[in-house]
Amino acid sequence: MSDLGTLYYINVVAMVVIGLYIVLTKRNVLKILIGLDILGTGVNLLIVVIGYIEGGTAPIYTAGISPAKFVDPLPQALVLTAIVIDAAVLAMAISIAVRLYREFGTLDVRKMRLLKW
Amino acid sequence: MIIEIILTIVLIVSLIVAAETRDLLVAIVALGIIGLIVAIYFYLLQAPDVAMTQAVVGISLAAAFYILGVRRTKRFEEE
Amino acid sequence: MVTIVPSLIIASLLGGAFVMTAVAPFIRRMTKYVPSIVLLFNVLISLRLLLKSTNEPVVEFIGGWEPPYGINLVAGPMGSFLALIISLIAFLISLSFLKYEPTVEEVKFMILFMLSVLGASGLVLTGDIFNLFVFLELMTISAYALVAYGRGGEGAEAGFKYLLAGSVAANFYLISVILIYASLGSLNMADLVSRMTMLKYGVALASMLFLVIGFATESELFPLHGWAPDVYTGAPPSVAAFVSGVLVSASLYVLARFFYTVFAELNALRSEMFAILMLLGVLTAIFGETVALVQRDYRRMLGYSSIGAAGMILVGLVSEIPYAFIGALLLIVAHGFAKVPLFMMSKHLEENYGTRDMEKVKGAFKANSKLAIPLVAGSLTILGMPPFLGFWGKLLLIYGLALKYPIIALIILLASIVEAAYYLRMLHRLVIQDGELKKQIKIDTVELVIYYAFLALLIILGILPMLLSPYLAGAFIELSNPSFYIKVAMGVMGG
Amino acid sequence: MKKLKYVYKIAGLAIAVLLGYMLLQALMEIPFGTNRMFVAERFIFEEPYEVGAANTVTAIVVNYRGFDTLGEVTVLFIAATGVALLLHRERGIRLAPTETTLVVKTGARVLLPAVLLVGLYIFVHGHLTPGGGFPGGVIVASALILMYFAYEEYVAPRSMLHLLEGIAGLVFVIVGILGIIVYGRFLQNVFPLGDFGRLFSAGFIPIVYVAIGTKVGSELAGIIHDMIRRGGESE
Repeated sequence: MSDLGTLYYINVVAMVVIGLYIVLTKRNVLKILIGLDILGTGVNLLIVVIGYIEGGTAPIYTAGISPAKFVDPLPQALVLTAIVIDAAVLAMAISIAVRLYREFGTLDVRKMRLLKW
Repeated sequence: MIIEIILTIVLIVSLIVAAETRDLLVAIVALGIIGLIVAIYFYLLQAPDVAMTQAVVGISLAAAFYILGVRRTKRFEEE
Repeated sequence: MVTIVPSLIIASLLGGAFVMTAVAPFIRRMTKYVPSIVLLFNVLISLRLLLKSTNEPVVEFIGGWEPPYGINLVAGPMGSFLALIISLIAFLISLSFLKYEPTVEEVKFMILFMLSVLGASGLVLTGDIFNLFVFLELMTISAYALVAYGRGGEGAEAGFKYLLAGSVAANFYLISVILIYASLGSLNMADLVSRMTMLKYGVALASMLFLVIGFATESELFPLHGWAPDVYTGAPPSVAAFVSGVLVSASLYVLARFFYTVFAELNALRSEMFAILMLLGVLTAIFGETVALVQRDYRRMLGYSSIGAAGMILVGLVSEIPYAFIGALLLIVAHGFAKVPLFMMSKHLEENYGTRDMEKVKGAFKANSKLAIPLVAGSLTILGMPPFLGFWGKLLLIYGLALKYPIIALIILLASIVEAAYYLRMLHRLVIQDGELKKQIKIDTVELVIYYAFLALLIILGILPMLLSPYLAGAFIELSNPSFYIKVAMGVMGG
Repeated sequence: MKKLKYVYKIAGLAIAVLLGYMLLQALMEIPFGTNRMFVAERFIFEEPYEVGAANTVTAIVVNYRGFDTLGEVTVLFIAATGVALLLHRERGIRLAPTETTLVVKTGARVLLPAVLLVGLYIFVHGHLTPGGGFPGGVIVASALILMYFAYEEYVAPRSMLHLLEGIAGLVFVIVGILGIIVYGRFLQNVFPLGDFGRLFSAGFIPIVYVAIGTKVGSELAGIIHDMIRRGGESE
């Protein structure tokens, strides 16, 4: 376990924890979505960190670089998918938030009580 | 290593700002900084494709969505 | 000649959705037929796959890359059985689109409905854990929009809650996937089975816990069910039925698939997790059925009843007893089929009386025997009365459980009795009791067709459950016998 | 009431920290920076012969795991459709019409082709350089945002966007079905691999990336359009 790895893991865990904290405790719809975004970004970072190999190079064939030094390309492919999915969820969430604001005149989830929890 | 330590500190500060500010636009800017730092991490971790997608989709596009959302609703969190 | 492969289900739904988008601005009227045609095609394809599944199950290597390198779709007995049920429910729901001249929004609604079906079908067929994440997102993201399309604030609120719970759950599942990949370097379920022993204890525990939290949320298990009652109340009726009958069942399947097949080699941890899941299931059943007892809102009552049913199904799925497992599968079918007419009937209450409060609509269906028959039949199915399919489900579930866990069997039996109490009370209010309401409800033929089609299916399968038995037994073998699954998924058998 | 709020906050924080601790515990058992590739080895070493793209990530995204990408494209399609579905009831004028000067308008007109070209370049060269369909599509869509900033009366041709996204999606599906027809397997490559490192190489990757780029571009343009305009006009 190198120090660099610990540092990256701390980054990941900080993002996951704060993201979850925002989602669980904040009352503003858009703020909750920001928390969700932070959580998702943290997970994405984790995926790329997992694929890194010390001293590796980007997995693109270029003259003078041996493919034996490539970092793991598969997690990178997965992250590309995950980033786009996060953006799609965000777009959908924002439009739901806009509708919530129109229906309730507020973004505070405490004041939306048509349906009991 | 030094770069990563500085970035980690900035990231954690931005996380706290994003969590605690009542001004949503400030939170969005903080989120943008977080996204940017993560994009730099992606670049450092030898993932240029991901860094590019993160910069374009994860930062710019997400910020655009948030700002459009804020403009159609409210900028400040209620007490 | 195109060979019958599972991806045809995916491709036809996608193609249909894209065609609808492209032509909708120009010839909107024709688009309403697309979902029904495509879904009927899917019913036929999945029926064909199911018939082949016991002898020579079809496995497709997408892109021609064999596992573990590529993604495979596995149409074993389990996957194709669920795919058939999903297509069938979706096809019958899609018939209800035929009655309108669709507006721009209704076209979009149909497209999203098809894509949600696509997600659910892919979820039960895929043999790759990351691909499963993609299909999970497909299924749930389109469901968020469908739910939020419900009327006024209720719909938007329910959609938001669902989105929140669903996205956090999906992220947890993704953490679990990446922890597994980080240790084992592979994403294919069949390939992972034998490598699982290389998993370190902490990693295995964390990935299992994140998986359980994620999918317990998706399958509305207590105490993570927070989104579910609201979705069942706020969503459009057909969507509520779809979420209850299809999305939840598909999520429950994923839990079973992981803990039976993928984690099969991690015996000690796995049996602890089975105990936790069993406990969750029992708690969910108790909680759902008790809370349903005090509901006055027709749809909220059905919603809590769905939560209770999810608990019962989970108990059966994770019990490792063949009878109980098969009973749970039958309950998935019975519950999915019966809840669609029941949920869709709430529309008549809302449209004709402006409320769903059962105290205020006493005798609502008394003068409408055409509606009362499917209502009574659907309720009796859920109660587990013969000659409906639900009878066999409940019977096998409780009998199977009694063999090994008599106390749990007793609890499930008690929960069923509570269930009977409130369903009978509901029937009494709506069908038997005299109210001031004597209104003749206008019913669309298409809706009647849907109700009676489900009714017919429930009776036919209830009288002839042996039609399903080879596939149900096959499903249990496929799940509980990893070496069989590996053979199927790697294409050694048939394919 | 105030006390309750703190209880709630602390409980939320406790759950978050607990889950984070669990994750950290698991991560401590996963050494950082070591090579643990199993499946990926083949992707790296065999890819030039099997897929023929210089960019290994692209080869995985579009070919080995093309099915995921099809799903990903569909997720974005769902988002575009869902946003349009949910925001349709808002009738009225465009949100925040912009007052712009001649400089901005001229600038936009000059920049527009350049932005479109950059986007196009990125998604056409996806199999050779970093980037690909998604970033390329986003850049194409940003051209539309530019138009919105510059011209207050600008309205995107929504039906054309729908047609484009539908057709682009169909191209992807048809490429997949060609695989079924020829080999009985969805998304199997039926196009020649060509010379390694050239523009027209790597089988169906350029075709699929152009389809993805077009689709992503038109979808995001649609989403932005639906969010900025209050969706009043009929289509």
